Amino acid sequence: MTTQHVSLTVNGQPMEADVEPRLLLVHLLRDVFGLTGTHVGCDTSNCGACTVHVDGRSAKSCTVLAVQASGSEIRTIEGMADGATLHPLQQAFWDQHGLQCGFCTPGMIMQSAWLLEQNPHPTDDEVREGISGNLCRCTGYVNIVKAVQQAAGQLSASESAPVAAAATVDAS
Amino acid sequence: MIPAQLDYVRPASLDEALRILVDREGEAKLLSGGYSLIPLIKLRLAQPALLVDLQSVPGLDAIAETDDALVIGARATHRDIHESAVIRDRYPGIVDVAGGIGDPQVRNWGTIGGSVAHADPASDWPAFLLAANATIVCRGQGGEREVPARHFFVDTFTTAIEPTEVLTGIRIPRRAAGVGGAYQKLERKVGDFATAGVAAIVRIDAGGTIVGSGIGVTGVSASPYAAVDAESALAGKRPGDDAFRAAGQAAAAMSQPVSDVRGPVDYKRAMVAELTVRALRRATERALAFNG
Amino acid sequence: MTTELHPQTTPEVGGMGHSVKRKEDPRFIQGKGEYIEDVNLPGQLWLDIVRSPYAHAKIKSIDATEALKIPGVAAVVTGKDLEGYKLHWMPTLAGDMQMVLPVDTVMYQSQEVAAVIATSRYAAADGVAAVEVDYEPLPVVVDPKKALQPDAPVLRTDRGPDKQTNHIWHWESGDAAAADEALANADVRIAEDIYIPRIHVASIETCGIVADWNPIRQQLTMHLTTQAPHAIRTVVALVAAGAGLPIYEHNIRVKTHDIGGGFGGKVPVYPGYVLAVAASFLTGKPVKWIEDRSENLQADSFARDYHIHAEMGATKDGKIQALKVRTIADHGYTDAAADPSKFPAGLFNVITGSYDFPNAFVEVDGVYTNKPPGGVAYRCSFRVTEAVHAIERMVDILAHDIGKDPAQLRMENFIQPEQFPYHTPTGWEYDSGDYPKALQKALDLIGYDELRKEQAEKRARGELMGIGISSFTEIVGAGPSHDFDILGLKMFDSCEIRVHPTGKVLARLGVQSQGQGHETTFAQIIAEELGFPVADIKIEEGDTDTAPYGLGTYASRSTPVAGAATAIAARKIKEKARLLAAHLLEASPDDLEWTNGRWSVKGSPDRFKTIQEIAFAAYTNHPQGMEAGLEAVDYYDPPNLTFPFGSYIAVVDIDKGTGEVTVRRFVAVDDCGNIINPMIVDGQIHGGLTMGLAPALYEQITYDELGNNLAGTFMDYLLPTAVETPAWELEKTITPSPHHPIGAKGVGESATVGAPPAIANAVVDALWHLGVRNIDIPITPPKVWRILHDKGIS
Amino acid sequence: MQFQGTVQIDAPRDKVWAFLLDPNQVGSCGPGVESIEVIDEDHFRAKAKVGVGFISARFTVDMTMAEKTPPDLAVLKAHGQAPGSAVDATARMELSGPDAGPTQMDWSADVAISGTLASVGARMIEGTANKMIGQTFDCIRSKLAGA
Repeated sequence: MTTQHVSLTVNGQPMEADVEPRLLLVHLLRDVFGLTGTHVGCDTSNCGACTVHVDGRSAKSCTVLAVQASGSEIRTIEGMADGATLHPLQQAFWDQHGLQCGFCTPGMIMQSAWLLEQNPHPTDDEVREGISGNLCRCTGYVNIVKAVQQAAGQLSASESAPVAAAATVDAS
Repeated sequence: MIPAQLDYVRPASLDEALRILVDREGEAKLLSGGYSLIPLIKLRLAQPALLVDLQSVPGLDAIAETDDALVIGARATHRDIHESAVIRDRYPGIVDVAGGIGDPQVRNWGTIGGSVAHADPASDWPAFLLAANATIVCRGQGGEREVPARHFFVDTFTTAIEPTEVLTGIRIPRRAAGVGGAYQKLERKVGDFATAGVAAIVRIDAGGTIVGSGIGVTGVSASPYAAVDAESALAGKRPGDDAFRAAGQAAAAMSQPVSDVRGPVDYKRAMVAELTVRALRRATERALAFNG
Repeated sequence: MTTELHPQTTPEVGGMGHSVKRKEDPRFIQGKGEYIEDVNLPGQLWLDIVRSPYAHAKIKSIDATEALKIPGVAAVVTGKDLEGYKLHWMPTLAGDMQMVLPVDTVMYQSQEVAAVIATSRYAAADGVAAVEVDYEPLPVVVDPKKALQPDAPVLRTDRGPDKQTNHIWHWESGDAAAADEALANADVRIAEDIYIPRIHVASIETCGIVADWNPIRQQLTMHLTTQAPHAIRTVVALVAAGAGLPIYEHNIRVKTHDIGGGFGGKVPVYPGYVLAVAASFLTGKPVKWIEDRSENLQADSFARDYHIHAEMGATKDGKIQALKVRTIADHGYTDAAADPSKFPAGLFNVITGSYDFPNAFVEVDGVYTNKPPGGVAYRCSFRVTEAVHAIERMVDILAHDIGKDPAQLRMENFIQPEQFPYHTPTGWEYDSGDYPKALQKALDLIGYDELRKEQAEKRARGELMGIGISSFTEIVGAGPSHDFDILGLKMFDSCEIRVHPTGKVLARLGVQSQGQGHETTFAQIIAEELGFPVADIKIEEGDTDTAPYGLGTYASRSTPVAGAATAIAARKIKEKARLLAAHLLEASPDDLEWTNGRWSVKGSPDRFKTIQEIAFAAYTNHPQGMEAGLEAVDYYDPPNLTFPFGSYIAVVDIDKGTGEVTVRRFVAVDDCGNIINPMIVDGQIHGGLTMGLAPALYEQITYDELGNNLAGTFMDYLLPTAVETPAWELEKTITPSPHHPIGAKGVGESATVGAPPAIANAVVDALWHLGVRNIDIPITPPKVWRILHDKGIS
Repeated sequence: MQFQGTVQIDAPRDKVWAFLLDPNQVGSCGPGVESIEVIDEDHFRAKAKVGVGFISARFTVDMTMAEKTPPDLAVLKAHGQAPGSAVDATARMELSGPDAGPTQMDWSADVAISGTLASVGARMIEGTANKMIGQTFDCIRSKLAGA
């Protein structure tokens, strides 16, 4: 079994490991780095429970090899809160009852965060389309949409919305 | 679902990638966004010995219009394409395709080159590239060649690209006045592979006659196909539902669907006809509204 | 009888009726939930499972040679290995037998065939790919009707000489002769075949276990995704006893952690659990098994698969007279349903629904096929969804047949509010209800008359739009011990409350949350009863070492049963607090009255002791002769079931070109009795509606004629996304349960039960003028297109 | 899945018959066959890499000549397994035409695919199987005609 060295930044912290090239990014995060907030739900990139940001773009970490992500900046649910202060999306999911079992929630929050970075004032339909790669079995999505809208209001009001890390996608 | 063992390299240049493909022919498989390939690797339906990741190969993701073509780099993501200003301004049919592939995460990472080279029989890009008479640019160690889309999609997961070549870009004829395109697909739910998908491009002259058309169909045959009989049926006709329905019937007659979880054969044929009509309607609106 | 929502406590206390934000959420929104896959123990091994490609085959040989050469692969376990320990079969909750691993014959595609144990997840997967199994295919029986034919191969040859048939059991309810006679005399008689297809709960978290046998302590800890930890512990103890293994119930600890959705799919014992336990027992190391999605969709327990033939009779002006229902239930190769023992078809005989039927007869025959266990659960364990779908479809067909508006026909046939408690012809006593009120509220909310006008205009233009109603009656809260048990375990549930000296509370329950918000709602019940703020109350579940025995959370029974236990345990504490207060206030207990968390002397409201003061005194200043402490436990045996209800209205538009159905609007008026937390109730309904939409339009587990499961990934098992799901519109009526301590009825599965027929009725309503009477769910575009095509519309 | 077809083979009937009875000959036309091990005259085992494009699985296939009525009817049964998947097929081949050729072969094949390939690959399976069978009989035709 050959291994390759990966080094990447996870939630601002440099991290590295020697991994089998076939290791999935989600398993690197969960099993090697102990960041178990990112979940595996479907294995076939349908459910989005494993959504994280890779260089500012939301990605399904069960469909990315760890070696592919080497050199990247990763953001996971564990990197959303600022110390004891919840990210506005985390607060909004709590306020609006946007979660029940909580299993899809980290992926849903990460995808919503990316969505609001792209589109700070989405319509409800745009929110629904924006989270269409994430499945929730509990909530029926109504309160998730409300939560994303609450956070959209707060993020734009505070003008604290992070600028999309578009470095890798603006070459066109 | 756990991939079988594999090896991985990330060449820094196209030449290096090509060299690896030659050295490891039969083992190497190119990796672009990975959203089509990695699920198959996890299911162990594909077990490449070596993945050659193109992410560090520079210069493959530009989107630009030249005098005669719209050129899209192979590593442009569906989202890059969807958001490209030139495409938003001038190529609404491409916006249809790029905005409807998979889901947002897939569009963030999936690339046009990866999708086209993967050649899933239900994928979206091939339908449009066939309709548009696009060419696919392939680079080997001996140089570059352009393969017309209509000769490219050979079979299920099988294209005209050689195992030692890299798909570097797509060339779509530059849109002219009176030309419009559209893509319509039917999916069981958002993000699904198309039950059927039809791309249509029409060229309408100043007198209001269809002087050229392209119809590409996906999801209903071993590989996407150009509905040449439908194109013939449209030639010289005035745009309108009668002509579109005739074209739809012709496109449907060329399909070779199988009965499966997406529906029976006659349903899929009927959907090809229906989607052809809808795509032609929209393409016609766009053609009539575009003055170059 | 109906009341409105009036919270009795302050928002700071947060008792019933307050939308208290959930106490469990901070860990989930920060990625700090602890789900089964997050549990890792030192030295743990991974287990992965070799599965059969065939739905029915003899196993000729299993060759593990290559697998054992893979670095990290420690062992390969086969059915023959388990046979040595008598662990190759295990009992199901329905009292049937299920294979852990087959010794010679596989019975469904993707059945477990061998287990690979390895030092890592990846090595275990490689081991699975390397095990070579040689099969000899056998004839496959996929259709339960064919399974009953005399020439069908007998699938379960293990059941003894008198049971060499694919027929499992027959069950019936009601008066057949009376129903027949009433049908014969009816002016109008309708009959319909209705198939309720096989579906899968597909919680986003799959199932898993970390089994940890400690040979020194002789202690087995099962970290497990289960909705019924105590029942599972007992089953494991019984299996171990049967196998002669030294694993006894007091040394078994089931610990659930957080559960990523259950919906009934995490009630059964799966072979993977037993394999992990056996592997841990054999190796002396913790063994972890986490199902992947395909295993989940192909091998776990499934729901429904009911082939229903229903007949209904009515007078010519639409007064319904009789119902007769015959059903074939496809249970797959074993009956692993979690129904109460006396009810092999669950509570399917609630099929007379919300209507005043003078006569009814229901019969069900369970059948084996080459499929994994069927009929377990999909946010409804006890066949209520099937019953509601059938009756709501039949009522709609009757209405259309006699040309009466479906809302009007329902109003004319509802059990009226004054008829409660109402005795159904199949033996149930409905506790309370006001069906006309709920339906009228739904009609008003959606603007029914306007919609009917719009529909008429659209139909004149050739457009297809439909309006569908479902006025369902649910039956939950299993159940009273005289009738309800699973494997002999009576279906009570429990709560133990401990009040600590500083006025902080720990309560433990025998049920198990999977997202329902128990940590919040049960705290609210205690807050309501005792006046402690919700913030001061901690709820614990899912550890059999500490929680009182209970049957678990499924079939919407937590609030009706454990919620009652919680209220009554709190009331026991309140009574002891009265005695303590009397001691502190030097008053007679009879002279005290309870208001807002304090006992005070009647007529002297300033002479009082708060519950916090009393709690402190319970440990510091209790009277001589009284036990110290302030604790209580209650095991609640419900006197009856509860009967939530509601009226739903769906509006659909149909694309004539493609057959696609869009749910444009959906109004849901629910009545679940008194409400603990309105926000959580709405959330439950939103989710339930979405799990009603799903089987109505999208989800189905289909099998080809070889028994291959054609929906084995989320690529083909079509969970609705936010795009398909409409913005649900909710309203309530409140009709308390008269026999429940807090008047609550439960709400978890109401919407899943009620929604599918509203959607199906709407689609049929859109197409009725074309001669369409029924379309089986899921109503997919090809099915609709076929109708339109045949009628020359498409 | 049922498939059938007819091929015209430009070869005498006895030569076609001999070809069909020779595991090495007929086996080499099977899709993706990499090696053939003859067990006895009616049984042989093939290893085959079967797939489409870069998607493939390695099958071990046990073949049995289930029926042979010289010189016009042969029935070949195949039972193949790969990790997670299995294929069972019965191919019936009926020869007609003048002894000196050309020989007409009417064939039918009943193919059952089980496991992962059927479950996950449902949308590709029928077309792919159809093509592979067609290729197999084309191969027989061309090998005989070219011999």
